[in-house]
Amino acid sequence: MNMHILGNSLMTTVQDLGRTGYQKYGVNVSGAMDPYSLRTANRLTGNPENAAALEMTLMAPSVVFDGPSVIALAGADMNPSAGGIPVPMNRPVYLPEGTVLSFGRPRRGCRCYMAVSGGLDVPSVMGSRSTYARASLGGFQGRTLIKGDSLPVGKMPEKGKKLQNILEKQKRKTAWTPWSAGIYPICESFLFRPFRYTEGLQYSDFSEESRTALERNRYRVTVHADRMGYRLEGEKLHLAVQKEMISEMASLGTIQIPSEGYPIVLMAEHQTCAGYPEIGQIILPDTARAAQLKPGDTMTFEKISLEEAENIYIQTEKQMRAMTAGIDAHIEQGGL
Amino acid sequence: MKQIRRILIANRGEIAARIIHACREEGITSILAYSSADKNTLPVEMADESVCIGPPRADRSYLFIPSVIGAAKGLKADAVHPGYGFLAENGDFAEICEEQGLIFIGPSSKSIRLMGDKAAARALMTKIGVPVIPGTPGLVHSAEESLEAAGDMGYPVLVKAAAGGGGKGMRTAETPDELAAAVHEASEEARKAFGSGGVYIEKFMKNVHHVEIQIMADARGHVISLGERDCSAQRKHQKLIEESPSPLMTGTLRENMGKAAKKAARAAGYCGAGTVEFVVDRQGQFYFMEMNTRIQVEHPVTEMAVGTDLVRTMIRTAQGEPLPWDKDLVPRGWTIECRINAEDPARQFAPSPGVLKVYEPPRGRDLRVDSAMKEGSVISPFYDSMIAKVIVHKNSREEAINSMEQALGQFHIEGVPTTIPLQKQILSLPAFREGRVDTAYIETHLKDILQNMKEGKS
Amino acid sequence: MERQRDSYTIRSVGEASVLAVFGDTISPAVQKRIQTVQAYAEKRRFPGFIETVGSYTGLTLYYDPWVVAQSFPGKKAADTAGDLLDTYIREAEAASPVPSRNIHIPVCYGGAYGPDLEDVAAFHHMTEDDVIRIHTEPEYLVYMLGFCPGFPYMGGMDPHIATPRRQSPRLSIPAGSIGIAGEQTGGYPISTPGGWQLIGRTPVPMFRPWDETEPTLLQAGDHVHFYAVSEEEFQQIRRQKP
Amino acid sequence: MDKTDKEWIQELMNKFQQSEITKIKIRCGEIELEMEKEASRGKKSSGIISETDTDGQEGSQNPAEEEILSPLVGTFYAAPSPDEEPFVKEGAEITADTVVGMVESMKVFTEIPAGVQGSVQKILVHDGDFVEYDQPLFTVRTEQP
Repeated sequence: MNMHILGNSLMTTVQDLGRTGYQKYGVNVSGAMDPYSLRTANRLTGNPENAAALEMTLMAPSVVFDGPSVIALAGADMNPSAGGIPVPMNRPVYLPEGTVLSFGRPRRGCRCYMAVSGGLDVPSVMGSRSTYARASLGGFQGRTLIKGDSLPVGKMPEKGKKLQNILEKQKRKTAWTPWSAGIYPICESFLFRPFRYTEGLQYSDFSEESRTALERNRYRVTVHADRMGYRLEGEKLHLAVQKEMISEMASLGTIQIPSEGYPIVLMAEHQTCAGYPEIGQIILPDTARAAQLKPGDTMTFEKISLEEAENIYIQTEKQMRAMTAGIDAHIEQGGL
Repeated sequence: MKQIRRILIANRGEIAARIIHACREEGITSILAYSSADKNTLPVEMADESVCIGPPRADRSYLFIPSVIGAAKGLKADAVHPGYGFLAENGDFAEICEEQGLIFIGPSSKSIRLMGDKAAARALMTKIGVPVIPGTPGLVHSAEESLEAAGDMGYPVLVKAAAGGGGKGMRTAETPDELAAAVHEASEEARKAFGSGGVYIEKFMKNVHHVEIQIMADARGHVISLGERDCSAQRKHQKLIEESPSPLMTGTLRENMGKAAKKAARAAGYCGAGTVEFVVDRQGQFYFMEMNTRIQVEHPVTEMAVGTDLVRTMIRTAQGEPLPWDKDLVPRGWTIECRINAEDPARQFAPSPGVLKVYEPPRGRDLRVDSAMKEGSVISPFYDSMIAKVIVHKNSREEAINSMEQALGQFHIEGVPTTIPLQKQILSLPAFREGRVDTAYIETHLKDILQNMKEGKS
Repeated sequence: MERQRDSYTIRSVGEASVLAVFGDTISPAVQKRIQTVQAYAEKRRFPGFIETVGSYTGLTLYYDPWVVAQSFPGKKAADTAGDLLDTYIREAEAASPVPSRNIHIPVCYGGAYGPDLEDVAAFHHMTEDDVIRIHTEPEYLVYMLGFCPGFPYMGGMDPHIATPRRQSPRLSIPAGSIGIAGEQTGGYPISTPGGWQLIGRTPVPMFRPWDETEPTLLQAGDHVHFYAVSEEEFQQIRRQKP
Repeated sequence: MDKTDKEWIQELMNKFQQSEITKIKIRCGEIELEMEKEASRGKKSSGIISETDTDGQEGSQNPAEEEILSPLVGTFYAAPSPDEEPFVKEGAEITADTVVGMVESMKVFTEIPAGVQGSVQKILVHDGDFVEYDQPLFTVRTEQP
């Protein structure tokens, strides 16, 4: 079975959880910017968490499958609809063959993940199907998707077949389960909570004013916000003593301060090491949340201890595992 | 050490009542999760708190993990006791409890999964030098492989599901042409009941007793044996009568089997109450069958034989407490248990749900009746059909048998057929009285036993 | 999480990585030590170990806090990872150092291929040929790969041609460009934005994703020699390589 | 005997147990059921098994009022997400398909269909409350047919 891209889109790529083990060759992990949403969408279709799915940014393409399919949408709500009727988020949805799934303006969030039961069966490069467009690596021909592309879909797993059997019987052609799943709602009151960070490599080299400025000010996401990083605008930050940096490690969620003073938050396709001083490390669960911010949205920051950061990571993982077991139990139980 | 104050009990019937008793004695709040079919049952009245978690169908209540965990979290339980059956040996459930900060009163999910895969457990036992019943090292994947393996072992053979248990997913094959059907049926039954149909093949052991060793281990890996239970009086792998000690037992055999059981428990990194099942032949040679990573239905036999409370000990070891004994315990006197089920021997022991119009259990010293029934209680069609367990403890086997016959005689139940008449017959068999009942005896002599029963011989 | 040792310190960077820093000066000895510890660690992975990445003066260990916390109960994952990295470093001291490879790279300097050669020469008040001679003379040491797939950070450049980064980075640098920034020199295996001074270009592909075991021309610890080639030779070499 | 047969028998036994009937004999297809008990001093519910009597639920309901019971045990949510309006408010007109709330456990949110036509009279639980299976969540004034 194949998935056909019918419409244009802003920035749609094939992503999974990224390729690990190659950073020593300068190849970054890449992968979904909001991995929790990708994992949720995959689990909702009975896929393994690391199956390849679509990451769709701001303007999503309409798609059609040339066979019956079970899909799930998680992350940003982009007003999905099938054959004219609205389709819900965060739950398994059965699309009869030929049903066109289309999207509108995003109501909330910036990146939506569409998983299909069986996963997108594009070739794996260096252990991952994740697209790293800058090096034309992985995904579909190493690039963003355009109208007319058609991608192979893998063999549907057992759980996917079970879902299809249940949903096919419903009177509505495009059918979905009465249950949905997710560890956090992408809504204003949750999305714009402060972004928590731990001390960066050069935190103590920054001036006292800069360190308090980061905590007190709102920073706006500029249009230069893509899979490599989010450039922010707001109160400038400076080292106490200006010095040329030796290139050091840089990782997902690092808050870098180039000489101009405006912060950059490193995202999935960041360079594996860079030469700018680092004031903070946004915790990974909040870096995933940051991926749902659009240009023009504002960020506030809150410093926390390493111990708190670790606890939050582990709590979030526990919630994901509870959700996964919950989804599997509902699928096993006949989906109702 | 982790303090337990509130336990959610994810089970029903007599084991639920049993755990509620243990909670009372430990000063712990008992919270019973029940299905709407069990709303008016005794345990719901006994528990400190109770919560309805689903409709009668077990797969939407007692077996539906989100509802059990949802109830435990909602009512702020800090531990979950799974009892036996339902989720007791579900590795996923134990793992989710561990991850969601709920103390699972039982072994770790790793031990459950290891021992839950019967084929993997056998391989582990062979590795650590515990004798196993001759059989295929792992699962069989093709007809040729099964035929060849069965041919080497010699018929009859027993086809067993790796994920099987409680007599489910098992078929015997007397001859090569019966093998294919046996493999198919066992695999299908296991796939439906446990979600996985992998099967392996074991030699069908003749003239052997089913002897299981009760072990208890604490979080520091300290393991002791609490003696054996002989459960040979069974029909289609369903136990009817259990006793401790076993008529076959000698001091050295008990020591050797105890050592093997403790070795198995340590290899599985075991914590809590567990049972290692063996078959023992006439020459006193024993072979590992499987390990049950739960409190067993017949645990009261050991409790009265060695004088302890296994359920309370389970709760304490789950809080990290060390074992209260440092030496193995040995059964004293003689203990016998009969499981009274609502089954109609005249209709191939079909479970017979119904209402207990009359329910008057026997009373007396050295006599214990574990049950959750009272007059008017309903034996529901949705779950097992157990009414009660009668346990007697006397100085000698002779006295114990007579005392059990007397107790069964006084047990007055009306409204549903029971297994009491059958058990009375078995107790009166010369073979039973002389301790010669092996695992096949009841099955092969069933026609005569039922005939005598009809003529009201007992 | 901090571990102070006489020749290195270990600290957490975020909740999912720990970094060992071996002093604050770039030196071949430190590079060889990092390379040896990395090789040693990659052969003794613990549950939750994801990967290690070397840099000029440090070695980063990425781990999954959930898996580490589960596999080493009763201890903070950051402490476990820090202690394990500490153990790798101490045990690697007894291990034999990893041998280095020699790589020769042809470069066509200046003109369209090296747009900033003129600025660099002007900055140091010397001719473009002087810069080329000084750049091709030494044996360079690849300290690490970073910035983008296959991009080598090399040391051993003659300080006489050290030049600060451009004030604002170019949005697109052609693949194969060779550049200078501060005291470092390196090559761009793919076209990407960057702030380095571009002095030439090589026809040899520095990134080869089709080869999973050796996806890059250079690796940390390699000894590199640049040699100048004419534009014709540049085209001729480019045609040989796929 | 498949699951629906079992459900039917279970229903019948529960009702027989709470009713004043002392003896009942039923044959349906190949299922034969005979039940008998003394006139137990059981519950005082009316002599006949009333249609709206759900699982021995014998509250003082007038016929024009129905209850929506929770289909699951878990946490009740009155709105699709923290920022949005509740699914229904008191007085709202609803049909059988209207979603009136959600019950969550283990991060899976199951919608609660009204299952009855009418208008929401009273909302008996708050957002975030823990609810049992079969626990009344709403009372609905049903349309007079």
